[in-house]
Amino acid sequence: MTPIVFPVTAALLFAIGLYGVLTRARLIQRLLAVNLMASAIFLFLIVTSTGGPHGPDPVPQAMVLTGIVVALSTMAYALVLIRHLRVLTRAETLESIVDD
Amino acid sequence: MTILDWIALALLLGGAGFFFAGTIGLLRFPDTLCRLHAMTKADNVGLGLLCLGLALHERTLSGTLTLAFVWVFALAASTLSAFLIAGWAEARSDTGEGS
Amino acid sequence: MDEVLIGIATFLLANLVLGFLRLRRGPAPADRLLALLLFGTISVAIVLLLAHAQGVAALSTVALLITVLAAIAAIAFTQMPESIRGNPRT
Amino acid sequence: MLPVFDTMLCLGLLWLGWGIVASTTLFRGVVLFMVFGLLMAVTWVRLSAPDVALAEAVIGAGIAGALLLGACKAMLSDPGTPAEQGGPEPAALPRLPAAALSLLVGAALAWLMVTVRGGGPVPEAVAIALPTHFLHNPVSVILLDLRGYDTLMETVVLLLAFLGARAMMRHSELDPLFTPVATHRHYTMPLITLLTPILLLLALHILWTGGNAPGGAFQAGALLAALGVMYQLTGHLRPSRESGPGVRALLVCGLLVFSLFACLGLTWGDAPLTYPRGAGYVSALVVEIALMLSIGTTLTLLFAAHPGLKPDLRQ
Repeated sequence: MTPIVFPVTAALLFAIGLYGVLTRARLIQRLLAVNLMASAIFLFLIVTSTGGPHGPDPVPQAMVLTGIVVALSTMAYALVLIRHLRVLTRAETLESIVDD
Repeated sequence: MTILDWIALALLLGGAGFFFAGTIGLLRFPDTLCRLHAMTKADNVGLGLLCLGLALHERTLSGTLTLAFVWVFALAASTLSAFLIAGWAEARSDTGEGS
Repeated sequence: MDEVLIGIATFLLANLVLGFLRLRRGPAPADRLLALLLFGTISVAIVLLLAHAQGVAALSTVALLITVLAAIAAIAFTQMPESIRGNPRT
Repeated sequence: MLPVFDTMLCLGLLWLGWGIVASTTLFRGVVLFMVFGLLMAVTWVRLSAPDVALAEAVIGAGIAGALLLGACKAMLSDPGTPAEQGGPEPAALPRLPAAALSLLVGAALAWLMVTVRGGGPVPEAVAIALPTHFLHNPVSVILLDLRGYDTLMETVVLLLAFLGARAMMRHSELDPLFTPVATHRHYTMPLITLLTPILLLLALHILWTGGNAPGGAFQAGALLAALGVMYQLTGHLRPSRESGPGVRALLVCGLLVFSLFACLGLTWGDAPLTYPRGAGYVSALVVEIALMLSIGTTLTLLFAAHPGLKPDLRQ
């Protein structure tokens, strides 16, 4: 059985990431917070995969592997979008565009 | 516990000691270059001792080779990083005071 | 012996957590990067110890990958512009 | 001793997570995020998930850090209007309600996650397929065979992300990041010379053993991308606005080979994405090599944020 600290940590990390997404206005920092939430979910999935009587369950591990690569490509794309937005509007938050 | 195991244990503990020294150096030294000096040296010695200890503990060829590679690459990477960071910090005379 | 390996790994992890203080204090950007380098080396050591304690040889490859890629951060960092110090966004 | 280790690891993760969210400056957040990646790799090792640990070591400790530092550099090189500089960041939402909401969600999730955490049996289909499968690494079996659709769709997502970035780039005048300082070449050349064969060998090793031991196309592809990132950082590869036919072929070869293989499955089996009898290992290897090349190229170009790359031979 996996120690209880890992699922609790996953939940708290998700909450921290959510707090970041809600309160940070700068887009890159919001992106970091979203990635934090993704890591929390990965942690939870791996926790569910371990500790079984017949060794680790490979399905969640494969899903996390896919998820990591997808999260990286999403982050790269989001960074390109943020740079583009900045060149076009000189803004680093979405709100400042809406206000204009 | 054979004699080799005891030697391995001593090496492992020595490695951990060097790591501790590196961390203390990073925390206590007054400016960037001193800290750089502390951690690039102490940590790599620590890692080397640790790898040696683990190799003695493990005693397989492939495991020993992997450990040797880990140490050699760690040396190469930290040499380069230390030079680059020192150059960067010095070019900006950015050695630790101020904000 | 495995218990000893885990014990040393715990000690190294404590070192890493101690190093967070430098990460927090800074003051210069180079100091934060130094802390990152230290964490890289310590993580490699922890991964090696855990790999041997768990007896999974493939986990040593993880340590190998971390060391091989450790230089990327420093190379990317040194290409930062000079304005990094005075700029509020650093 | 292990409980102490686990607790410290988790506290470290939480502390870093909070640091990332609360960091006042971008650079601080980015460095903390890179440390977070390292600690995540340690966590995967602790939880005995070697495949995930390999991927995290390459991506979290290598590529993601370089990407974010690049974004940091872009922000710094273009500091914005004077009015923007130094002004406090406006909060998107009031802090108190946001904290309350997050805590509520966190508590609910904690309850949920603790209740369903682990220990269940391996799903029946997996348990039946694993012992007789031609691949011996369970994760590779899932990725390439049992849930091949996931992998197929993932290559589509990767390609879409790159096409999106490419479409943006064609209509804007962003300067390439990372034009290296000339003096650094004396330092970086030896490392590049040392690391090129090593990284290529490691990628092939991870790919080759991926069928039977932890590793596979993802990790190998990410490692190739890390090599590409290193070449860009040291100025051996420069972003260009044109992509040659070779680059285009590399980009789509993973998706193409995998789709072709999925269709061919109908000729030798009853369903798409099945492996031919007797030649299963060889065909899995072909698919993996194509996937590795595609993943590597796509991630490299996503880092460049340009449609193509051209070698720079000035030494």
